[in-house]
Amino acid sequence: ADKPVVGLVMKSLANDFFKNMLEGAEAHAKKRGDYELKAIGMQNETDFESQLNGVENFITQGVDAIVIAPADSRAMVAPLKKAMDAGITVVNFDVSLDEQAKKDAGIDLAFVGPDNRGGAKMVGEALAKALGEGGKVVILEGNPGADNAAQRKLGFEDAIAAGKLNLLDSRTAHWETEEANSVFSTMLTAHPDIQGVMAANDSMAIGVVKALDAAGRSDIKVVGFDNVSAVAPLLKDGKLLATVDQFGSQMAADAIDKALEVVAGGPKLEGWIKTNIELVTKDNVK
Amino acid sequence: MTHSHSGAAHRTVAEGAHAPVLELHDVRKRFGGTVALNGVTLSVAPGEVHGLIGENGAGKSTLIKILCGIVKPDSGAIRLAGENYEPQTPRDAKARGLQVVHQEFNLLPFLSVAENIFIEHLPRNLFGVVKRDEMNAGARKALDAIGLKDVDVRWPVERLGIAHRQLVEVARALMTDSRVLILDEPTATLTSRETDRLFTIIDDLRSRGVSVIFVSHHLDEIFRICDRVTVLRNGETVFSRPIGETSHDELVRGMVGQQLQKEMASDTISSAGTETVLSLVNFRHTQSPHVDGISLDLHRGEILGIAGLVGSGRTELLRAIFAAEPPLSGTILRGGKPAVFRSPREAIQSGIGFVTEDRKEEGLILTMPIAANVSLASLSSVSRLGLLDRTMENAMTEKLGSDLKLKYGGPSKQAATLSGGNQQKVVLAKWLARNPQILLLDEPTRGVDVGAKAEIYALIRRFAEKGLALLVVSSELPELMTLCDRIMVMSQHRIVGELPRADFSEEKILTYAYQGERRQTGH
Amino acid sequence: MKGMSMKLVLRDAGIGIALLLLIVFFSLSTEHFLTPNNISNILTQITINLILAIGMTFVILIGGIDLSVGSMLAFCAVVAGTVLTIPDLSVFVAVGLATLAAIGTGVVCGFLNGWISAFWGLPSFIVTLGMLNIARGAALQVTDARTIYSFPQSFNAFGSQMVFGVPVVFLIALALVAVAWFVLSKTVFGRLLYGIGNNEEAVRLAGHSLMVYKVAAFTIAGALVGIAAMVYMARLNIASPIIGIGFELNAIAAVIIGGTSLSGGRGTVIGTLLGACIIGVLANGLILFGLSDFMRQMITGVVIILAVIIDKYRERITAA
Amino acid sequence: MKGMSMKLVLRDAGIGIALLLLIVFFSLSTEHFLTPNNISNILTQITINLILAIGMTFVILIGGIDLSVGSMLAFCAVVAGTVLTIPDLSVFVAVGLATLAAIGTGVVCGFLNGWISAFWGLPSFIVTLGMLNIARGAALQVTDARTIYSFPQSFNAFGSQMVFGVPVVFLIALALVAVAWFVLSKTVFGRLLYGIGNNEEAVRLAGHSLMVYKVAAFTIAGALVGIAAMVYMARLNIASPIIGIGFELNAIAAVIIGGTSLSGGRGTVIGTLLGACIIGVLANGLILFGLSDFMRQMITGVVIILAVIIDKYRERITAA
Ligand SMILES: Nc1ncnc2c1ncn2[C@@H]1O[C@H](COP(=O)(O)OP(=O)(O)OP(=O)(O)O)[C@@H](O)[C@H]1O
Ligand SMILES: Nc1ncnc2c1ncn2[C@@H]1O[C@H](COP(=O)(O)OP(=O)(O)OP(=O)(O)O)[C@@H](O)[C@H]1O
Ligand SMILES: [Mg+2]
Ligand SMILES: [Mg+2]
Repeated sequence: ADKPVVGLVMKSLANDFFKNMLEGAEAHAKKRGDYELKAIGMQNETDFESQLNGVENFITQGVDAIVIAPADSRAMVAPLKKAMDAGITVVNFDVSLDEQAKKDAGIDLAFVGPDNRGGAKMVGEALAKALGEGGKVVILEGNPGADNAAQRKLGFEDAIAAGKLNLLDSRTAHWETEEANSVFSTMLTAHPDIQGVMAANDSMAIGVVKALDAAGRSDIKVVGFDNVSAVAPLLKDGKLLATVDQFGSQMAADAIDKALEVVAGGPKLEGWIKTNIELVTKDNVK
Repeated sequence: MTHSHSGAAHRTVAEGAHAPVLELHDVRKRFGGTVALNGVTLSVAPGEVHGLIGENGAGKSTLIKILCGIVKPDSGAIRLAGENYEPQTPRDAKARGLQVVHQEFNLLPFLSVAENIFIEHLPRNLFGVVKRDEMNAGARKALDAIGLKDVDVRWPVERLGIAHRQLVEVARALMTDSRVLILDEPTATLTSRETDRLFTIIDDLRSRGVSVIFVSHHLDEIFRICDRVTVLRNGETVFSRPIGETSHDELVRGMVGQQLQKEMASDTISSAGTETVLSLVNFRHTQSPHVDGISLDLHRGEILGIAGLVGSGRTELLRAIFAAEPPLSGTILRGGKPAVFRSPREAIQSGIGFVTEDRKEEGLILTMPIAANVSLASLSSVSRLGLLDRTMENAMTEKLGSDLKLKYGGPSKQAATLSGGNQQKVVLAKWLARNPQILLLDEPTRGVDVGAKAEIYALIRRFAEKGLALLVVSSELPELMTLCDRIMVMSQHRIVGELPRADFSEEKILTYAYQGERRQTGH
Repeated sequence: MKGMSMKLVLRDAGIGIALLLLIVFFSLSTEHFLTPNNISNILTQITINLILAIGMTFVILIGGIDLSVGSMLAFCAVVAGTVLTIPDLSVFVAVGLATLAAIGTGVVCGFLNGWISAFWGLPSFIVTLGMLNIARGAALQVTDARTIYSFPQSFNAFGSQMVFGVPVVFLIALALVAVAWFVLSKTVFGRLLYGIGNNEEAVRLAGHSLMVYKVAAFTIAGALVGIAAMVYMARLNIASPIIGIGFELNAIAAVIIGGTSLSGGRGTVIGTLLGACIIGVLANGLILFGLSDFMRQMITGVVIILAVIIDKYRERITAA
Repeated sequence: MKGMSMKLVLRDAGIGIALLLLIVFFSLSTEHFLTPNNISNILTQITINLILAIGMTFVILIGGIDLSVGSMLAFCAVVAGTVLTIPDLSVFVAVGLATLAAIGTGVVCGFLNGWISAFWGLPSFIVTLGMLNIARGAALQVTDARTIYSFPQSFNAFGSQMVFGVPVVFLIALALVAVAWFVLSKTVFGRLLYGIGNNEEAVRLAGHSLMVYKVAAFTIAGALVGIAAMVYMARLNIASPIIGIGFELNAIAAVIIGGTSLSGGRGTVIGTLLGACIIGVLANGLILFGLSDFMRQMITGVVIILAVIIDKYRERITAA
């Protein structure tokens, strides 16, 4: 028969993280050579509807497996149920679907992915260690309402509690470099005594580092998340203390492997198959 | 001049001892520094046709805007049917029985003629659904009544020419029964046929006791239709008297404060040369139904008139020559050499100017300063290296302004603040500023007062003497007969007759004009 | 009105031609495009944009614009979602109240949009830009940026119901198109909206109150946002404060591709329907066609422009 | 033009009053607002929006709109970024070429916007909506969605340079305001742009080619996007294909808050400067004021509306 078809649904292809993920998956497909990969992304991360449309289109095309990084942990449950009802193998990766929503829909789905909260806690703790107890920090949040933004913020808060840091302010910059730059420089005006910054992704961390450059402040420590390639020089220069690598390129490939196992008649997947995360600092940056 | 006195029969009725329906006492209004009304007193009896005349900028339109609730007076008292009258919105005015046809059009271009006519009260059923059949039938009747038979009421108004639009406006005002009907220069764009019909309607209204305020710059019309006339000058009432007790000369003196110059007389010597500056050979535009198109010759220094009924295709001819719309076929010879104009720009570069009939839509940039309007077609002569020289621009405006006797607050005032007739002069100034060799004029004195008209005639003639060739479209036959060296008559997009100056007469022109029409419609 | 409606039919047909070309192209070039399943997908996918675009048609016809529909969608949804998840209500009552809440919220926001712009004579662009921020902030504030879910099962199921293979939510949208068409073309109210878009001064001089009609147009748009919010919730089974970002551009695009003039006074809701179809077919077809996302985005831009060019081209040749 | 310019000055003063009120409020209510440091922050923060808004003023004055500036910013930036990171070029050459590339890219996109809308007589809203997608897709395609960085050190430093406490990039923007003001109010070209915005038919019949001026307005807007892209890169030291999302709305808001009429023909670039200041002061001041993000977004919406209401109110009382 034909090779099995895997539909890969991502949040957005328009950033390094997901781009790495896609390239990882494509390389994987080439290497294995025993399945056909179809991938789609969305215009922006809050465009739940178009991800839903993507899932529906895959059901229409009758793919064998759908591997999805859900844009919203609850909205995607119903269409995925529809896919499962249509006999399609579904694997959830990157962001976990909401447990309650899954239970409500009566489905049981495994999750292949990293621990966003744990990762944020890890990088937060690196900052805490550098500052010591009582260090004054601010958080730059991701898009309010986005699951990974919420998870990362919780992780930062965990680290703050554990390290007995002092949280001065927490604001969103919607994942964006320019907004982070503006918002942070204003926060710095309001709180000149800031000692550390936790940015929920590296794009925002870059904006923060630039604001510090412009203000001539080299005493403030910054941590980010994602380990995009643009932060490598910042890590080397010590302008960025640490970031977290979730190995996105590996993640999609792993999830596809799992899906193909099931398609080939393997046992149903269960629970949380955690993928690797790693703290990246000056010492281990490539 | 002779005047037909068709209104005479009604005069005795109208002058009965009725209490006035509308009374204005010492109404004043200023716009910033400009005094528009400086004490107007006026009284209109029921069933009276009241003429309101005055120079451009005398304040007629402002007075009307006050009456219909668009502009609030600074002081003065107005009484309507014996009660105090202070309309806040046009709605109030309508509720009190006042209907107005404004000088500037207020139509909805993409809606149908019928919807435009019924816009005040669209016939509706209980659910607010428009009764379309009833509306179309009503509109048809209304248009027939004012003689607009060749217009389909379902057409969007944007398809109509300017005269037809004017008639639609009139039809709309006639839809509601009103106590007072105000017509601000309704005849400025009409030919005599439509004007006659409008007067029949006014006569009918008068006999039903409706009062009509009628503004016009055509004094013969005032004498034909009005029972009483009020003259405004500089925003003040000069006098107000029964039509029978005044004369043409007295009205003119009242308006301009002096005797009219000789230019109105029609015995000037032709300055037409023999050199042909513009010829059309089988010239056709997209609307023209005839394969052979139009052929004519225009000579240096000549004033060639084009007469015709509304819709005979005169405007379209001028627009096609000017390449405002790309022509279809045929040849233009410019100074003997074939020329192709693909855009107004090219026409202008070859020395042609075009005064359009619709100054609001096509002629003026109302919200910009007068000077900017005057210099619009000759910006290169008031600029250096692309930089505007405001001093030069103002000087040019002031010079042309005084040539044309423009009444204005200053070159930097918005064109919108000018009275209708003065706006028309600005359009003329825009083209004269270029010193063109050929000037196409479409209704050049639309809304221009008697005095200014004389000045414009003199000016046109002065330019003709200097060699300017003019092609003049006008719906006023006296205007053509005064100005032109030669008149061509158009009907159904064809030239149906040509008259040298010696043969000018209204009868001959109208015979040609109607002849074409009869041939077409088989009457 | 035969001449005019003929012209309008032709006008709609113009954009219809573009739609037809797209459909033919995708049918030939992709395998699954013309399957019943995919067609019902497309219909579902255009539903929300179509409902928003109907309301936008009213606003654009009077020469206004509404940039706040995306944010209002989120605000309506979270308010309705809160109502829908009140415990111990029967499904009927909960859904009824939620619908009222969604439409009510939309009506209030729309009314404010209309009233502020009409009363102060402000450009609706700026007023609704303000509302865009206000509604989004309010949606985030009332939910504290949390997603609302756990709606009644039968409500969730309703979002994917089909009748003869046609999604019920699309039928709702179609019914709204029919009502809007009727209101705009047959009633006095509708004709006056066109009138205001044509020449608002003329309508005022004819003795009508502009305020009433302007406020009404924005309020209708708001009510439709409320309905769209309910459809969104039924379809995605969540109400989140961050949904709807950028939806206003899609709705406006549907209206304008559908031939409605941005300066008002000209256009039909049937055109809007076709415009929404073009956008939906394009999004669906390009995915099936298997283009990369970035190419897809570029081609979308090109096709949007081509669609209106085709319409213009047809207009030019039929005029000649 | 004295009367008109007096009126325009007053008109600008109107929105200036709103700005002044904001400044006074934040100075009294927050500690750090009026410090030199914060002022230079604000100036830096408004620079990009201001540059985009200057170009937008040209487009809006002729009655158009440009929705593509945000995407074009990304496209210009990634093209310039690619040039800037060519190895083995001297800094001067690299920066020079990159600037040319950025402006060139902007000019091409702007030209296309203008030409397509003018030649086909299409609403610029839809053409630039198409370009929004095309430029974004192209930016993603050429970079394969990756961020470009590692610019020359001196270039990066330039973005945060100050002269007497004023950011150099802001001075550049201010110079552009001055040039735009001169072009719009003193030249024949500017006069005709206003004319087209007011009555395009009258301008055409006076023998001017509409095409030339319309295309020019969009091309100028494109060139300014290119400059803004260079400023962005100098400030943030990256060029990413996803920057600039939603920047068009901010730029349009600055223009309209600044008193330029969305239907064209009326407005000044000085107004635009004030409009951009209002937006910047608001964003900065509300954070200093310590409002939560969501409240801040709501208040931003309210203040945008209030600013234009204040302007209208002043107009009403000065007219009476
Ligand atoms: N909105 C306005 N702002 C400033 N001045 C105005 C305004 N409207 C009218 N005016 C001025 O008021 C005076 C009277 O104008 P009005 O339009 O009433 O004249 P009119 O008698 O109707 O002239 P015409 O015969 O040319 O139509 C003119 O000087 C005109 O410039
Ligand atoms: N856009 C159009 N579509 C259809 N018919 C039109 C259009 N424009 C003009 N017409 C018709 O063409 C004919 C000629 O119109 P034109 O305006 O040239 O006449 P005119 O002699 O100048 O009369 P007017 O006094 O109305 O200007 C008229 O019957 C008019 O109704
Ligand atoms: Mg007048
Ligand atoms: Mg004519």
